[in-house]
Amino acid sequence: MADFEPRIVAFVCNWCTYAGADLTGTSRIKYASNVRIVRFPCTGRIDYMLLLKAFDEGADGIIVSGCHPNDCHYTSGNFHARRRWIMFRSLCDFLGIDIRRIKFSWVSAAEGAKWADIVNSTVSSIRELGPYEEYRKIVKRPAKEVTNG
Amino acid sequence: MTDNIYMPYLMKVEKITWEAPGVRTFMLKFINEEDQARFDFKAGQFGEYSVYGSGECTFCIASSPTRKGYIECTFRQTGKVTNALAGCEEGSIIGFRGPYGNIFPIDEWKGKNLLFIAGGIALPPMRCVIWNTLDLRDNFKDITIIYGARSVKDLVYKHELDDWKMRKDVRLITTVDPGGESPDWNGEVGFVPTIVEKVSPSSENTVAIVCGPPVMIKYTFPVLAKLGFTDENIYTTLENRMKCGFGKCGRCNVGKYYVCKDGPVFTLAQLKDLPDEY
Amino acid sequence: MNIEKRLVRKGSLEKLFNLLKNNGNTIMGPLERNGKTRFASVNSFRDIASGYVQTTQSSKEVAFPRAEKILDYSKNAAGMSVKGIDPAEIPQVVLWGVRPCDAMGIGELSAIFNWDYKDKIYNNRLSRVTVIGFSCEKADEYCFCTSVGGNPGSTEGSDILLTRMGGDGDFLAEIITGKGARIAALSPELFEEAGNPEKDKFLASVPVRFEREMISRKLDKIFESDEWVSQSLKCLGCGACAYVCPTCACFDIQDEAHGRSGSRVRCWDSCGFSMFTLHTSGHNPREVQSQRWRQRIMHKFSYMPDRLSVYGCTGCGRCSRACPADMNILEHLISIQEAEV
Amino acid sequence: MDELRKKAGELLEASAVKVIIGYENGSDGKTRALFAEKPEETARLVFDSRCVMNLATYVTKKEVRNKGRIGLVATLPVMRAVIQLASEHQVDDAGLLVIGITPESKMVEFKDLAEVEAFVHRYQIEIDSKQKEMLDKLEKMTPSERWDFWIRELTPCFKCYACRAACPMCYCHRCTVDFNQPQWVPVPSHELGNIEWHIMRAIHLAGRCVDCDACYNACPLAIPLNLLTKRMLLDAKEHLGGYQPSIKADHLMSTYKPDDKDNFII
Repeated sequence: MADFEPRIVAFVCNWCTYAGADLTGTSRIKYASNVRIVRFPCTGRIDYMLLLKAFDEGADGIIVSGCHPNDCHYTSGNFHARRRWIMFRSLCDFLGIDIRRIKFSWVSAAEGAKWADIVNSTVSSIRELGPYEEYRKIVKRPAKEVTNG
Repeated sequence: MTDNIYMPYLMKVEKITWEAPGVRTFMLKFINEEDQARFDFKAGQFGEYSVYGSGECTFCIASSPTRKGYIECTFRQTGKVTNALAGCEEGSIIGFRGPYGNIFPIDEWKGKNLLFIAGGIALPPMRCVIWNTLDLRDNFKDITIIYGARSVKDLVYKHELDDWKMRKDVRLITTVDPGGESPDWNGEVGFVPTIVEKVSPSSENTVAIVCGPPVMIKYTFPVLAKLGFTDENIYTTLENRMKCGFGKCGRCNVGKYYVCKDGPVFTLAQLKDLPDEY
Repeated sequence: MNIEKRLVRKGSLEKLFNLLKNNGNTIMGPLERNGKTRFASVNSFRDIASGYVQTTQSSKEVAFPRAEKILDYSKNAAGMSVKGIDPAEIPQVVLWGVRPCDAMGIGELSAIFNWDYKDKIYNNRLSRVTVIGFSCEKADEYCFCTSVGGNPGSTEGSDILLTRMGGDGDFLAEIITGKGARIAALSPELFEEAGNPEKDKFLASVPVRFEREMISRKLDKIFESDEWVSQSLKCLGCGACAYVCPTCACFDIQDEAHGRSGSRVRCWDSCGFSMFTLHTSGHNPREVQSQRWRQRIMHKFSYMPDRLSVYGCTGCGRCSRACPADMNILEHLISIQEAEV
Repeated sequence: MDELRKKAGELLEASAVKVIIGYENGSDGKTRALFAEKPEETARLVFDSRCVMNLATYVTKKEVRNKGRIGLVATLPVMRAVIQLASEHQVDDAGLLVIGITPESKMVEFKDLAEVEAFVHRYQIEIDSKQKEMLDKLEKMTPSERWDFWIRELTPCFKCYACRAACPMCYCHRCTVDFNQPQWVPVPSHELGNIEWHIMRAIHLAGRCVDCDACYNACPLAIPLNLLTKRMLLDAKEHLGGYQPSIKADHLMSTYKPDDKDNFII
């Protein structure tokens, strides 16, 4: 597993976490380069299907992050998002999807250091978990045979 | 891999022409020269065009079989695949399989007058047969084309319309829906059925070929009947949803017919024999 | 060829199974889960379900899988590479435990895939299938094979047909085709002299409920009838009937992309779905469920006989058993036969 | 039962409704939906423990609605579904009259949907003990075991969408899986397509499911897909305070509380 580099997709809101990640860079804080950031207007826009699509396309881990409660640029987007996360995460767990691979966080525009911590800790925990083979297996399984085998 | 009918020919997008808002014409050339040499089609036939990763969609071959070495298709950007096609550039590679379906019986039309009536994006299926007959011009008597669109900008093949206008051996009448005219528009203004009535072409020794949106077709048929056209002398094409193109997938089944095998070209007489499920 | 009759001892069945298995065949047989049976690859003879009147799913998947790859593509610097399926990858399959109505269904399915263009992918699969049918010892109220040209002991479509002679008895083996003969030749000692047992007395009794030619003639006249609406009001518009049907062949073609490569997949579809005929423009030739229900019946009992000279129904009754709204096709066919025009 | 037939007959006679949707005897000892448009047809109405189909699924169907005002024979789960539909503006008093059947199998008349709502609110949505046992059993498994369980259960699914068709809450003219721009869920019924479809279905029913088991009863392959919605139901209860279908209340998933509790956001 030593040469395994986790692929992490981060779904973040534009106003807090994206700005926070920007600050991480401008503050010259070094952090793992395994993360691909996808910027959204608000966590309220981060559809749960996008998270599944990230796994479909080969992500080993996912970070979802936005403004702290009461800090949403649109007042309540993150509150709505939180409800959905609660339900979605529990459903994933119930299906046996490895929820250790999905990290949810609040990172404000001022928390450049926290962002670096989250990415680093996510990368190291995913590194320990290894590639998400279980999910990849159902994606890659060819549809060529009678599929009811 | 010729024995896998689902396997498309690889085609290169040679040239893209913008016809109208959202409407493009692709000139396609075979990547493999042997495919090119073997390929043959007739006016009225269609094919399945595919963007790998997005899927396939069905439209007619819009170029004439008399023009060798390439095929053309014209499509409006609406669904998943046409949007993906719209993302192609000159040089892109797409898939094509075909030709499928029946043909316009132009051999039977020899010595007759031809009346083409088209609306909007339905000119492309007709363009194929128009050019085919124009390229064999001596075989036919008068050729009249009545073409209408919602507005001036929605008219497709604008350059060819100009060509046809200049030709002495073709009578072209273009029209736009009321309100769709531009200040310098010098064609007709009015819905296609109205204009057909106004132009009042003779039905004597004439076949009419009508393609257009359902509502246009619906109102044009009675006008033609009034002008004395018999159901056997009116042709149209059906545009049912299709997947396979060769009579298996069941999607274009209308009554006992499969539009992909028994069509897309139907006479009005045949159409009247079909349940109203198209 | 003439049908050859042999006797297979009940104890020999497992030997025959193992023999076929060890001969490199994939054996597809009925497996049970949650009280429902479907054909899937069987590893051990003991796993095979028994006691069913008819399996929940038909065996059509063996030649017409619900999702099958028709090509692979990948985009690369040089352009595009597209690869078709390699017939060598298709396994040799023995279809075990098929009822005569399903075996007959193979012929009807083949008629669809072979009228006009002969579908190579389908035929490639089918040519690698050997069908070991089992006659029906029992039937239920949904069964109507005898009304559509079949019967509980029909040999049509099977390569070998086994008929159990009495409750726990041995089997009469009818060796029907060359494929069947090749199986019998693998182990001649398992196929003993049978004499001439009276097969019919071991078969289920399935009364004839209607005459399909009459349905077909009636359908020509009742296209516009209100009957379709009243029959289909309770239809929910799902695809259960089509997906369990041994002869329904409608399909969709879908691309599945992962990055720069992917595949094109042929997968089941159903005329019962509202999306089936929907145009991109929003126009839908069959807009409401009654039209789609009519299409299902017309296709099987009017269009197919007209076009392909076969009917699209084997009387297996699966669609009625599977229907969540209890649309009973037999009842509806009888009421069509009796409809006034 | 006689009372039910009589009432239904009177409603049709008086043209208070144009069609009565109830149950009649069907094939093989089952019951099925009856659409009675003439008073004499109400003699075919039956009601007993076999009547488990959720008839509320029909009230949003175009061809049924075209008949005119509907009289719906409704057990408790059906009434819940009706109230949820009313809160989503799919049915109203002008289009629907409910003829209730209490959990004790007594007929109960309602003047309007508000009365139905009041009746519905007398009962909590409870997951039955056998299903609860199954949920607990799954809960105790490791995630990997659960994954294997679901892959095994969902593999047979051929996506006939009977679960969707039978669900009164799945009334969308065009379901998300039927859209292809973007194509969220793969169309073929392979493992990925199946699991994503069932996740999507469950999530879309979060806070709306009335736990009637129509999806499970409809499944021709008896896949225990109702366990997913049951899990959502328990989650709603545990984390978000639970819900009752209510005509005017905010929906669980379209509202929030600033102090919603979670234990996983860092």
